[in-house]
Amino acid sequence: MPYQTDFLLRVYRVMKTIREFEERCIKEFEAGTIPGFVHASNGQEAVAVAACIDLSDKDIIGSTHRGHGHCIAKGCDVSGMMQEIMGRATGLCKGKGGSMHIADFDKGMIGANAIVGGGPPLCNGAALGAKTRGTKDIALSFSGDGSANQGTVLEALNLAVVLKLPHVFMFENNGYAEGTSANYALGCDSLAERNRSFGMPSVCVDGNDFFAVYEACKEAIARARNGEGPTAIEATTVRFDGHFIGDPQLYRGDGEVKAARKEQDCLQFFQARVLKEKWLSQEQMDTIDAEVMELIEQAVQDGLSAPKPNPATDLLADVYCTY
Amino acid sequence: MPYQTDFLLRVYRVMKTIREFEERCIKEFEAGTIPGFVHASNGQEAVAVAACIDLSDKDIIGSTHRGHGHCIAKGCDVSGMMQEIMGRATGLCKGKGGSMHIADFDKGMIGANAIVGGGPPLCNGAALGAKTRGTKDIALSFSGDGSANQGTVLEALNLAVVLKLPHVFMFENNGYAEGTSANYALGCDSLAERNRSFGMPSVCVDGNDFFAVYEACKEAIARARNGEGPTAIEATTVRFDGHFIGDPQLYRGDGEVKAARKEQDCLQFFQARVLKEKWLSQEQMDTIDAEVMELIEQAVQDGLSAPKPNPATDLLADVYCTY
Amino acid sequence: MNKPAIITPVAGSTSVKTYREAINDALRQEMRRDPNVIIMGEEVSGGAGCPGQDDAYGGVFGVTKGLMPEFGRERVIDTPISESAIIGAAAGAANNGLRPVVELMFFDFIGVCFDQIFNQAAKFRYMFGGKSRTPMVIRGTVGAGWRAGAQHSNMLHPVVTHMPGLKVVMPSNAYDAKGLMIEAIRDDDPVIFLEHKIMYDNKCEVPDESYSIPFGEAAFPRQGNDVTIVAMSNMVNRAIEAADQLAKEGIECDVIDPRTVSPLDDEAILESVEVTGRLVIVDEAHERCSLAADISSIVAEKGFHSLKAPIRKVTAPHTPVPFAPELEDAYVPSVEKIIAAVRDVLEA
Amino acid sequence: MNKPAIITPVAGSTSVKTYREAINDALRQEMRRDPNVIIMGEEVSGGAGCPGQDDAYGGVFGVTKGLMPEFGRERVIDTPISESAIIGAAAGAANNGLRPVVELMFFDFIGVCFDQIFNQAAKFRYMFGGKSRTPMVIRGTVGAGWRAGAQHSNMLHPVVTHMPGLKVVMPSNAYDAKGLMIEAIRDDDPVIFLEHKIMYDNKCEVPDESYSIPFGEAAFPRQGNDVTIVAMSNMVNRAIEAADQLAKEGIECDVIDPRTVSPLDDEAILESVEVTGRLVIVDEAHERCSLAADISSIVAEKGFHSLKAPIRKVTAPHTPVPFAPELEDAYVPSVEKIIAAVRDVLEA
Ligand SMILES: Cc1ncc(C[n+]2csc(CCOP(=O)(O)OP(=O)(O)O)c2C)c(N)n1
Ligand SMILES: Cc1ncc(C[n+]2csc(CCOP(=O)(O)OP(=O)(O)O)c2C)c(N)n1
Ligand SMILES: [Mg+2]
Ligand SMILES: [Mg+2]
Repeated sequence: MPYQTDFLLRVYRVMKTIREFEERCIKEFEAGTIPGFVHASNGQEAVAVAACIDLSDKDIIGSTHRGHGHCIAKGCDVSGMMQEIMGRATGLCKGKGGSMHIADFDKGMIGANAIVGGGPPLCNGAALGAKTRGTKDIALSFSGDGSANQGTVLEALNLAVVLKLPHVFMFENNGYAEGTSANYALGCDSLAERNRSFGMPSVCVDGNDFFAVYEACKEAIARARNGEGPTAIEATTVRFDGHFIGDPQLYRGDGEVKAARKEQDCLQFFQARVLKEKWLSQEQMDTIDAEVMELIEQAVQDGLSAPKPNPATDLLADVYCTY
Repeated sequence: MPYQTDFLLRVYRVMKTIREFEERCIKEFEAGTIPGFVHASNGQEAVAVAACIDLSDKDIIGSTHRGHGHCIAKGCDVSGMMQEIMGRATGLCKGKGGSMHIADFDKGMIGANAIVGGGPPLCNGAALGAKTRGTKDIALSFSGDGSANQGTVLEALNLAVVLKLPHVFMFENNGYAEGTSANYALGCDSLAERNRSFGMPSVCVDGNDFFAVYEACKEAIARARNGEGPTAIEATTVRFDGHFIGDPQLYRGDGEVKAARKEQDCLQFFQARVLKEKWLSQEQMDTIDAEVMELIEQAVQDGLSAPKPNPATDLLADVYCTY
Repeated sequence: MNKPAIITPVAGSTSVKTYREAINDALRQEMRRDPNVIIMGEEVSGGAGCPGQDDAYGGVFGVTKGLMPEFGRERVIDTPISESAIIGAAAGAANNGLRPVVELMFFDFIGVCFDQIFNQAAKFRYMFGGKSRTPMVIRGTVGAGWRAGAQHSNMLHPVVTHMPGLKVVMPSNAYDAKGLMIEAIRDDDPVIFLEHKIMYDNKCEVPDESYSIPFGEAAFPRQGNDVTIVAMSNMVNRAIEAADQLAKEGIECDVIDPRTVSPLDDEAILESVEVTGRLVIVDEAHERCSLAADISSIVAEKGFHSLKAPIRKVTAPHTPVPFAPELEDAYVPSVEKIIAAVRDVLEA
Repeated sequence: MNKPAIITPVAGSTSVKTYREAINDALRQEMRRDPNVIIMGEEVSGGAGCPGQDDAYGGVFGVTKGLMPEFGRERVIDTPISESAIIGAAAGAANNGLRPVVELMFFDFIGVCFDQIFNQAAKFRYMFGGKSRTPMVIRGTVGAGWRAGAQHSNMLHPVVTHMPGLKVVMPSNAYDAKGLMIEAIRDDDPVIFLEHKIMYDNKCEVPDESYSIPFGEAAFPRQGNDVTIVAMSNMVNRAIEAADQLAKEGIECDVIDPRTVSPLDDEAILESVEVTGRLVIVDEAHERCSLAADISSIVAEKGFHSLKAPIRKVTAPHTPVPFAPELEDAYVPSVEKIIAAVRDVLEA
C-alpha cells in the first residue's frame, strides 16, 4: 500500500474539515452572522491539502482571498479562524483581518491576501529567508487562474528562477476569475507551458484528484528542499460556489454547478479511491465525519459567543511594533 | 533586386543619422552642453530603423529611456530633438521633457519613457484606439532585455493577445540592463520562447542585420494591419556605449566594446551588404554621409543658440488642458 | 450668506435615482453621444468567455450594468486582472482618439498600477510641452463601512490630489455624481472619479437629461454663520446630519462640499470662514498629509486673520481599516465626532 | 530657547564623511553586526553575470559600493528589474527572519511596487492582530536638481507619510543619515529611508563608531525666537542658509529638522511656535496634501493660540518636475523664497 493509513486518515480529515467549514460559512453568512464578504473554497479541497499536508510549521505558505482551505490545510485552528471571520477579539487576527486577511505565523501561514497577485512576491521572500539562513524550509504560494495575469505574479516567477529560490508556485485553475473565464483572460494555450517558459519545471495536474496533486507537490517540494529551485504546478479544479457567497453566478452554464458537484467532487473521488483500493473503510471515514461536524459546530459556537473587539483599547493598537 | 534603391538610401540615411546623432550627443555631453544624463543607442540603429521605416505618421511607437534612435527612425526632427535634449524652449517638448521624455505626436511618437516597462501598456492603448476607431494603423513598442522582466510588460503581452491588438512588441536585447547581464536577469533560456508562450507569434532575429529585423517586422506589421493580433520580436544587438554617457562600464569584458564596434557594427554590415549586392554605391552613401554630418552640425548649432525656457511664463504652463 | 445649494439647475424632467443609477445614466448618455467613449475594466460587463449570461455583473457594484448589451464588447471591454495594463491601455487609447472610462473595482488597487496613473498619464501633457491630451476617467470605489477589510476600504484621495496633472472628483450624492461624470468624460485631462461604495443606494432627484457640473465649484448643502464645515464624499452626508442636529440648538453650520478636490474651490471655503471665523474639516482619509490637512493649511495661510478658533480636523486615525464592525465604525468619522468638533471650535 | 543641535553626541573618533559614505558606513557596520541584514536591489553590486568586474556600481549612486565584496552575493543581491517582486521579496524575507535593506534606485519607482509597500508590508502587523513583524528598510533617492526629468525627480514623502504602518526618514546631513540608518535597520517596522540625490557629496564630521538616532526626535540646526522654520531633507540646508542670511539683519530663526516625518516630533514644532508665534514650512514636495500642509494643520489645531501670523508654506508648485535647468531651479524652493516667506510672516 503506497500510502500510510494514518496519512490517508489525516488527508481525509483535513479535506472534510475544509468542506464542512466552507459549507457552514455559507450558512452562517446567509444567517447574517458573518460580516463583509467571503470567498468559499469548497470544491478545491484536494489542492489545498495536497500542497500543505507534507509541510512543517516552519515551511511558509502565502494564500489568496479564497484562503480558508489553505489555512486549515496548513494547520490553523478552525475555531480561531471562525472567530476571525466573525470579527471577534479572540480571532486569529483579533478580528482586525477578517476572512481575506487570516494569518497564523506560528503555523507558517503568512496571510490570505485581498490583493490578487499579492502573495507570490512575498513567498519569494519567505523562500529567500529560508535559503539565506540555510534552513531546508520552503515556501509555497497559491495563485488562481486570474491572478496568473497579474504582473506581480509574473515578476515573481522570474525572480524565483534567477535567485533559485525554494518556492513552489501552486496555480489553482478553477476556470473562473469572478465572472471571467480563464479561457478568455489567459491569452496562452497552456498556463503550465507559460510558467515553464520562465525557466522552471512546470506541470498541469487534475486538481480534483488528490493523489495527482500530491505526487506533483511531493516532487516540487523535494526539489525546493534540495536547493534545486522553484517549480510551478497548475491544478485544474472546480469552484462549487460563487466568487463570493451570495454571487448569483449568472455567468455559469445551466446546471454547471450541480453537475460539477456531482461529477467533479474531489472529496467523493478521494473516498471512492480509498474504498476501491481498500486503503480506508467507510467506518473510519464516518467516524471522522462525525468528529469534523462536531469540530465545526464548536467553532461556530465559539465564534458566536466570542467577545467583540473594544474600540477604546483595540482600534489604535498594533499599527507598529514600536512607537 | 529585392529592395528599391530609394528605400535602401532612406534606410542608410536614417541609420547614419542616428549613429552620428548619438556620437555627437556623447561629445556634447562631455563638453557640458547637455544637462542631466543621456542614454545613447549607437550600435542599435538597425533595430530602430527596421521597426519604423514602414510605419506612417498615424502608426504609433512607444519608446524607452534609450529613445533617440526610435525618435529619428519615426521621423522626429533632429534639430528639435537636440534642442530638447539641451533643454531649450524651442525643443520638441519645449525643454520640459529632455532626453528621456521626447515625444512628437504629429509623428506618431508618443514618448520615450523613463520608467522601464512604461511603454508597452501604453502602446496596447494606442493599438486599441486604432482598432476601435477601425483604422488600419498599428502600434509598436520598444523594450529592452531588462524591461522584459517588468510586470507591466508581461501584463501587456497577455492583454494584447486577449484583445487581439495590432501591436508589435520589439525587444531590443543588447545583453545588458545597466550593469546586469541579460543572462543573469532573464531566468528563461529564450526570451522569444517566453514571449511566444503568452500566445503570440514570436521570433528572435539578429538585430545587427537590418534585413533580418526588417523582414521580421514586415511580417509582424502586416499581421497587425490585417487584424491578426500582436507579434513579439527579440532582436539581439549591441550597446556601443555605456548605460548612460560617462558610464565607466567596469562590468564589460576587456576589449569587449572595441571588438563589438569592429565586428558587430550594424551600419558596417549594411554597407558591406548593399555594396556586395551592388544595391548601392559607395558614392551614394558618401553623399548621404556628408549631408548627415551637416544636418547634425546644424542641429547642434540650433540647440546651442536656441532660447532657454522662461520660468515666469513656462514653469506653471501646460499641466492641464483646462484649469 | 445666501449661496445656491446646487450650482446648475437643469430644465426638463427629473426622477429619483440612486448614486449607482446616476453614474450609469451619465455613462450611457455620453456613450450615445460620443462613439469614442469606451469602458474598460474587470467585470465591467462580466461573463466574458463564460457559458452563462453576458453582462453577468455590469461591474461588481452594478454601475456599468446594461452598457455592454447596448454598446457591445468593442466598447465595454472586460479585461484580465492586470491593472497596470488596463490603466496603460486607457492612457494610450486616450492619446490615440478615444475617451476611455476605466474602472478600478476598488481604488485600493492603484497599488499595482500607480505608475501608469501618476507618472505616466498625469505627466504627459507637461513633460511633452503641452502637445498631448489624455482624456480619460479612472473610476474607483473608495471608503470604509463595508466590512471589506484593510485592503479594500481605503480613501486614498490625498495621494492622487497631491499629484499634478490629475483632477480628482468626489461626489457626495447622485445629482452631483451624474453631472460630474459627464463633465469628467468631456474633460481633456485624466480625471480620478471616486465613488464611495456605501453611497451606491443613496437616492435623490436627478435630471433625466444630460447635464454637467463644472469642476472647482463647491456646493453648499447647508448654510449658516457660526461654523464652517468642509467635507467630501460620504462625509458630506454626515456633516449635513451634524449640522441639522446642531441647528436644533440654534448653532448654524455652513456645510461646504467641494465636490472636486483637485481643482479645489478654496475661494468658497475662505469666504465662508471670513464670516464664521471657525472651521471644521471632515475627511475619511488618514490624518497625515490628508485633504483635511491641506484645506486647513490653505485657510491658515490665506484666511488666518478671519480665524477666531483653532482649525479642527475630524479624520480617520493613523491605522489601517479594521475588519470587525465595532472597530470599523469607530474608525470612520462619526456624526458625534463632527458635532463635538463644532462645539470645540465654538468654545475655543 | 536652548536645545541641543544634535540629540545624541557619540564618544570616540570622528572623521569627515559624505552623506554617501555615512550611509555606506551604517550598512557595513550593521551587516557585520547582524548576519540577517541583507541588501537587495538593482545594481546594488552591479556586474551580475557580466564578463567584467563585480561590484561594478555598488548602486548607481555608489552607496552600497564595497559591500558585495565583503559580504558576498548571498547578502548583497542584484535583482532583475521587477520592483514589485523586489519589495515583496524583502517584505516576505522580513517576515521570515531577515532584515532586508532594499534599494529603489529612484523612489519614483514606487509607482510599479506601491501595493507591496502600503497595502502589504505596512499593513501586516495591524491586519494580523499584532502577530507579525516586518523589519525592512526601503532606501530610495528623491528630489530635483539633477536634471533627471519628471519621472526621476519626485519627493513623494507625503504619499508614504500618509500611510499607517510606515515610518519615514528624511536625513538632511551625513551625521543624521548614519545614525538614522542604523536605527532604521534595527527597527522592527517597515521604514522608508529617503536620500536626496543632490546631497550625496555633502560632508560633515561623522563618528566612526556605530550609533543610532531615535525616530521622532527633531534636530535644531539654528535657534532663534523670531520665526520658526520647519524643513526636511535638503530643504533643511536651504533653511539654514536663509536663517544665516537673516541673522545678519538680526532676524533670528528657529530652524527645525524633524529628521523623521513619520513619526513626527510635533512637540518640538509646537514648543518653538509658542515662542516665535510665526511659522514657515519648507517642503520640496508639491503643495497639495504635502508635509508642509500636514505640519501647518497640526499647528493651526494645537498651536493656534500662539500664532501671531499666517502660516506660510514654501513648496514646489503643482507641476511635474521640468527638465530644463532654468525651470527646475525655479521649481525647487529657493533660499530667496524662504527669506521672503520669513519677512512675510514677520510683517503680517
Ligand atoms: C489587484 C486586484 N485586482 C482585482 C481584485 C478583485 N478580485 C478579487 S478576486 C478576483 C478574481 C481572482 O480570480 P482567481 O485568481 O482565478 O482566483 P479565484 O477567485 O478563482 O479563487 C478579482 C478580480 C483584487 N482583489 N485585487
Ligand atoms: C521601473 C524602473 N526601474 C528601474 C529603472 C532604472 N533603469 C533605467 S534603464 C535600466 C536598464 C534597462 O535595461 P534594458 O531594458 O535592457 O534597456 P537598455 O538600457 O539595455 O536599453 C534601469 C534598471 C527605471 N528607469 N525604471
Ligand atoms: Mg479562478
Ligand atoms: Mg538591455
